Amino acid sequence: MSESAFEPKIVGFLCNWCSYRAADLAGTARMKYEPNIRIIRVMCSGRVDPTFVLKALSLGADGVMLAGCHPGECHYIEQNYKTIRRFKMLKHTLRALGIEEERVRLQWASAGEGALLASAINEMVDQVRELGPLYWPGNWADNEGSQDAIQALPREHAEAMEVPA
Amino acid sequence: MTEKVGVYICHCGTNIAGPVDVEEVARWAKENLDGVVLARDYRFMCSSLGQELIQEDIKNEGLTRVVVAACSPHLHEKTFRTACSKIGLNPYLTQMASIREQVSWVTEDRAAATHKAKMMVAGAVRRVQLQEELQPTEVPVNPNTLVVGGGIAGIQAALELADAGHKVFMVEREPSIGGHMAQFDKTFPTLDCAACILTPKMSDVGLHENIELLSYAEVDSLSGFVGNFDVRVRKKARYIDEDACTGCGICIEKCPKKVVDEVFEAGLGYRKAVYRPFPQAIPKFPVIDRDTCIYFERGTCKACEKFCPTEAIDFEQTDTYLDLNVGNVIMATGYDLFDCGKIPQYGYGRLANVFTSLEFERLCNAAGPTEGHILLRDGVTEPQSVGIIHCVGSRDKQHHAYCSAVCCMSALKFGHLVMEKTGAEVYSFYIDMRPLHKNYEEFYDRLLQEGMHFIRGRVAEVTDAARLPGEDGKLIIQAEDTLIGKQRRIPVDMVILLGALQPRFDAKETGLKFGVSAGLDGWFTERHPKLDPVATMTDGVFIAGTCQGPKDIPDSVAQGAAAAARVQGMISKGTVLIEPIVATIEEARCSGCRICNTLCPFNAIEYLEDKAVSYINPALCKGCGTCVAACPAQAISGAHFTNDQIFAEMEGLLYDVIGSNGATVKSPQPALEPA
Amino acid sequence: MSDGGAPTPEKGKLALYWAASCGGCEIAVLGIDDKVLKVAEAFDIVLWPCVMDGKVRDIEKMPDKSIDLCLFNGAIRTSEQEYMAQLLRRKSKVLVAFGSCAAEGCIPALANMNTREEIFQTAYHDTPSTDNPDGVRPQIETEVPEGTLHLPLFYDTVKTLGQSVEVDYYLPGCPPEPDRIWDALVAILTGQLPAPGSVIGATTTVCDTCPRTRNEKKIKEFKRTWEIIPDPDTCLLEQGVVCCGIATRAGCGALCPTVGSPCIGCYGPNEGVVDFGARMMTALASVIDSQDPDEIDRIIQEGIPDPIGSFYRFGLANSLLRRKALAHNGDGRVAEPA
Amino acid sequence: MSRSLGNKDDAFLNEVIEATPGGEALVTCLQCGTCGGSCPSGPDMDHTPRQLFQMINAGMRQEVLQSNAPWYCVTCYYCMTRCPKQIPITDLMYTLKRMAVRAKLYDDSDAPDWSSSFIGFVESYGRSFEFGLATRYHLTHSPLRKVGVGPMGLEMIVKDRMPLRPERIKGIDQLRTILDTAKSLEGV
Amino acid sequence: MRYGYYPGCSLTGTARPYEVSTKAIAGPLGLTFEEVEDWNCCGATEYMSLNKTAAYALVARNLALAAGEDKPKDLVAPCSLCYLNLRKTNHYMAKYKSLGKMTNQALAAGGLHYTPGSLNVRHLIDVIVNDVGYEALGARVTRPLTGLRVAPYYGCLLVRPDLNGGSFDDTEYPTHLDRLMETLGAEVVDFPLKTHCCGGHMTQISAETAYELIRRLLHNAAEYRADLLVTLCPMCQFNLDAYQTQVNRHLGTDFHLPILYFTQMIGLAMGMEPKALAIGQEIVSAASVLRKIGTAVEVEEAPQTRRKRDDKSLPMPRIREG
Repeated sequence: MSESAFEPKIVGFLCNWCSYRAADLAGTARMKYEPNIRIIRVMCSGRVDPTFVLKALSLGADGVMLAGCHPGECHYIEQNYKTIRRFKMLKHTLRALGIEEERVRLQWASAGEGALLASAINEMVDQVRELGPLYWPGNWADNEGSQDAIQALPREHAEAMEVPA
Repeated sequence: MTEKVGVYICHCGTNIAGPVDVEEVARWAKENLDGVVLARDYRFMCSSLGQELIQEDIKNEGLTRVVVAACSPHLHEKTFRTACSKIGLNPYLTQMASIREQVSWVTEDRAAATHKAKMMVAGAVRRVQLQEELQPTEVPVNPNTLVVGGGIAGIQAALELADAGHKVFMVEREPSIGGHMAQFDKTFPTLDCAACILTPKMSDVGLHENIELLSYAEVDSLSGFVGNFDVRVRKKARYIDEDACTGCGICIEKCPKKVVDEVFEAGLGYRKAVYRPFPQAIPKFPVIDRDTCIYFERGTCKACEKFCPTEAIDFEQTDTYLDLNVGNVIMATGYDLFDCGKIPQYGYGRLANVFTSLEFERLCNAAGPTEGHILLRDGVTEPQSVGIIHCVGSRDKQHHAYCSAVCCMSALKFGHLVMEKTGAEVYSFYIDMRPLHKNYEEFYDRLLQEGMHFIRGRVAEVTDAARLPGEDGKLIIQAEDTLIGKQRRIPVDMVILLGALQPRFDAKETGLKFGVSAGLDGWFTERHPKLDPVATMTDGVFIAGTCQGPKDIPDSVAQGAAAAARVQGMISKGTVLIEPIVATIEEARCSGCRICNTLCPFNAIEYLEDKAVSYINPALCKGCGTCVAACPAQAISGAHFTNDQIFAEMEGLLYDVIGSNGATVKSPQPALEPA
Repeated sequence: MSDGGAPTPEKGKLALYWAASCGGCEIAVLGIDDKVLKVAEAFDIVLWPCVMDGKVRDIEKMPDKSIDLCLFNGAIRTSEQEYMAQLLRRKSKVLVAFGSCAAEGCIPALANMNTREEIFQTAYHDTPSTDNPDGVRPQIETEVPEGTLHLPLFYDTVKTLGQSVEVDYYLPGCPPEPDRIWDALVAILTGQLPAPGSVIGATTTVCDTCPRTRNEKKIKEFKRTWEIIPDPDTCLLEQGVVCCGIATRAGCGALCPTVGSPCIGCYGPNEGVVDFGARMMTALASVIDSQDPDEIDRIIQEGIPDPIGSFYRFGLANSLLRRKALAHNGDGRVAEPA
Repeated sequence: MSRSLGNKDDAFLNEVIEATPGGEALVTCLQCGTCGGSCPSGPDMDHTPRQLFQMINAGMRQEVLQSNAPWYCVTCYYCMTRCPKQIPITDLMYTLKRMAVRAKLYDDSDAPDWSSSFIGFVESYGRSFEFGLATRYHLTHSPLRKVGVGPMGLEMIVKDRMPLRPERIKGIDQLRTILDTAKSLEGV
Repeated sequence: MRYGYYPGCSLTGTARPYEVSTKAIAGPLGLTFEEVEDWNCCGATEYMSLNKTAAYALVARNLALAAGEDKPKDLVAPCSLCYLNLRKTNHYMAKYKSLGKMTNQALAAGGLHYTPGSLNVRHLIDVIVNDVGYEALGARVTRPLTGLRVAPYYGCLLVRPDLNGGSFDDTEYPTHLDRLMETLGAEVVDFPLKTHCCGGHMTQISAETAYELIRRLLHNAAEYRADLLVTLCPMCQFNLDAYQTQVNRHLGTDFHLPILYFTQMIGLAMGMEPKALAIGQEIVSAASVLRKIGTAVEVEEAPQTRRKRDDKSLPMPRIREG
């Protein structure tokens, strides 16, 4: 494969009140940004379970963006502070698993910050493109030659191990 | 999966159909996505014909799920939900894909746009099949309303409701209602006397049979939900028996202790330790200020008690608590004035004759400390020249980035009053003049004609360090006159600082108490900046006046009335539907670990000691899903945003990575692109 | 379980197997005490390498589905284990992933934080006790004068039984508690079973059976067990100790927290949970008592120095990400279209 | 979102922003005049800082770089501290000085020459040298004024406050290497 | 208390009295200064006018030399201009990543590296009022400066720019020097121009501009009947002291205001000999005003706090703390 052909696939979780509206605004303002992000709407960034991020990566996404209201501006008063904590905890774990910093990003974008969101998406796509594919399932897809080795066993049993009566 | 999904791709004229090959998206969805029984593209899905198209298909083809790929759900989700429910399909069985805002308007390459649209449709199709029927719950609305704050916005709201025949509880922190407006002398641009137009409304509130006025009181706690709030109000001890007091004022007269009045007189005048902020105060009962009263300080005095003709003084009084039940809450908690001392170069607090706008209002007010004479801090000398500085703390990233909206007009009003009362020269230093409303520009024109000087330039500093002839003994205002491009020094006798309007010092705490969020600048956040300006994210809690942002009296009154109208609507309807997008705890799975207990800012989660499990009150839950994401036992599920629904959407969005069967495939997307 | 007088139904066939695991599960089976006799009443044991002699080729020769119940413990870390899993799957009517290793990888799967190469390097070179001057490494095939010798292939990534073959039921625990084993056996024998693929066990978590008092939680600092002497009556987590009881399936009777030791999660996640670690991460993060990003960072970095060990001690193989990134990941990837 | 689309004038603006740490704030200038009002040498400037910013916005390169304003900057930082938009005005003044010198557009040479005399000593000795600086600079620039301040200089020497010999640091070669590298990195 | 010490060029020349008095009081106050080895000029206000990156690299060399495991974390500069340049470079290198990177690339050419933020750059007065403290200082006063009317003059660069709230005192109306002088027993005038500009390098390139700025300061201090100005910056001291005669001649004024360093004042109050503090090296002699010290001077009556019956004056605003 040629590296230039790689287009990252990024899953975005955007809160309904700020970031999703920022995406609406980016659209209304016709701000062009990279098509690599695919957005899931959640009511609050506080809904984003670390499982969602892990799931996206395990499915083969190359990056995940979480976006929500700025701290102190949450429509649910203070839930995005929980997002900060979970995000930091998750990153702590992802770091241990060898996943690069740039692949999972927390971005604040208020409803008025379409441009900010668009540029954050562009920046992230650039960074992940630079890193190359993650393709997490490839980490275990093969287990190098396991099929051959398994098939060798019954053959061996049949041949070598059978003691003539 | 046995669901029958109908997919509709909207052209939105050429908005979508231009950058996205909509026919191709529809064809692809029909051919590739499990569960899709039909996929159509149509010019305008939101038109009545478009909606009928869906309804026909539900009827004729037996669709059980509907996906509309069009604009943002914020625009038309409601439209399509309603269309489906009209024909008998539960509205929560629809899903939108925002292929206009997120695809056609933001993507340059047509192939990439078409591909992204397909993936988004795949996500919606996967998700919609797992969506469940939901029913909003209906609860009755208590017709009583709590109004917090007795400034002009709160007064307006209370009177509107009371006049319509509904019971209102008004809670006011200070001993009297009236708010900032009661401190003002005149109002712009009409120059009406503020008291003349405000006090009749205040006494209406005081006398209204439907209004129960709780002054010198604060809301202690609020719980419950729209239609049914429980409020606990703390009535601070007045040390005056309200039933016995006639409001004659002898206690005030006899009180030997005089202190600076930091609130009503803005620190510019004095009051007694037992006081009524101003003669027309509503209610009429005075308050004994425990912190300054000689009796409370030293244990002797009681002059007020000796002279009170009705034995209304009660030094033994304590704070009392009142429990109320209301259906709705209107918050009109107002603003604080910016602390002008935070900009030391303007000399406030150091240079005697630098005043704040609120101090100046009191100076001008016939009922104020100088009986309406505009005098310097010595209390004797009339100024011969006055400088007015705009934007003190406003439009300044170091303090408040926003414009305080009222200062330009205040400056004009002050200029007029100074010239009228003293004949002094008036200089106004502004960045931009913003006389924005009806008859405001005309007022500006009038002041120009009256001879007020306007210098376009933000003041650099105010100093008493004279260095040029004519500066000795004056305050010198130094600024660049930006229209000339030269630095100027204007010596004046008095400087008025138009301090910014800023959120109440305790706004954050108040917001938490009422479940109302605030923006970075600290003002309470409305539900929608344009289309829902007085509602908040908490159903049944409305905001009016300056607690939502800087505004002048007409706008505050309009918001007070608007909030009242919203409440009346709720009362008239009698019941409210509560959004079914809430979280629930499956009791059998809950181990009562109590992780979730502190997570809900709306106090929807309670711990049931007897069952040792946690419980979510659906009426209080706002559906944010934070607890759902937190539950370590995964005992909490969030309706309409379940894990499975979100996983399904994710799998659809990554269709090009994982293929149709959900298992990750190694060859990402070759078959997907049109050749 | 038939009583003496009734006619004895035809005995079922039972197999027990041991893959990548410590052997504790084998002992746990014996933990059911005299009830093991009842097991013997109900079943003929056709394979139990730990206890009795047996030959794989005998199993290979049995007709498919001729074993009624197979209790398989241990994770899959070699080709031989995977072969045995496939074989026993084919021959068994009911295959049970017995114990944490088979169910979710357990301690052996912590090896997924390393590669085969790193493990061999440690085991055959780096450890001080290793004396291996020739640098010998295990080979799959070795030619000797007598012919070719074979060793199973050692995998890079440890798998759970469920990731290798279809599993009917899971019995978690490290090891499973004897009472739960017995409950499961009864359920199997009486046919009172949940849907295939599910866990035989509770649907709530350890807190449910923990005697400690629980309150609202706000945590300012996570503590290691040696850092405090916990109050005997209060929830350990509230005292800052990372206790996995909140997320761990009930079944053990809260043995560890009862005696003052935090739950480490051996019973795996609750029903329906896809990633145990995620549940721990999100729950703990949610109750950190700070809104200051730097302080939050500090609390996490200092309090949880080893997130994998804390959150994935038993479930790494069964987690969504399964292992640490391989340096050579991407080998199997196919070019993306332009 | 590039700001420069379709505006030919922005080249100069962008150049100024690029050369100034935090310079992006320049585009948010309110034209309020706090800078010009606060400036101790404001009355001597041909354009106040605020005007220069508007001229930069208008792309008036020649006029801006010929302005005396940056050279009258006393670096008191009043403007920068008071600016309601937190524009790094003092840093922008430095930028304009550098650009003016490089473009050879500022014709009153006193100020730039004072700077370069100063820098000359720093680059030769690693330290400034007041006596040398005073004599060299004043002899070339304002011999008359030198006479005026002469007695003061003498008094400084008498009061032991003006060493007559410069001190050279040990690592002067290292310093020069660092400075040369910095200059080449900046493309000077 | 150990500190890294960056004297700067002025302290080896025009500001020798500052250096001498700083060294004189350091020991008794328990301050140990370790001079940065082979430090170079900070570039003053000049280097930046011609080269940006080189100007930061020039300063950063000093930071790199001052930083190190075994070296004190606090770097003290008595000169406000040096203090500003060191502080600003420290701050900007961290805040503007590309600047930080380029500066370090330049340093690398000289075999050096500096991690921004690894040092705390502090002004001498910060150390004295915050680390030594008013109380400890007050306890050492043996010859209170009673009767001396002092105008505390801060100048610009001690408090400005703010650098994200990193300023040592208020940017417009600092008070630490005021309080310090009060601690020494002096009578402090509320000097309105305390943070105004002394003219900076304008004395060199546009004397008229500078003379006017100097005149303003002297005029205002004289208006307030100050006996002398106390300063903490060599540039301020030099401009006000050395150019005072020029200003008088040029503008027809007649100022005679001695300009002393705060360190000299501390030394005096601690009972040190004027000569040991290099007093006498100032151009405008302080000899006559210093005679006041120790002489009994009538203390002005405290202003009436009680409000007179016929007093119509309005209360002054209450100033909120912080």
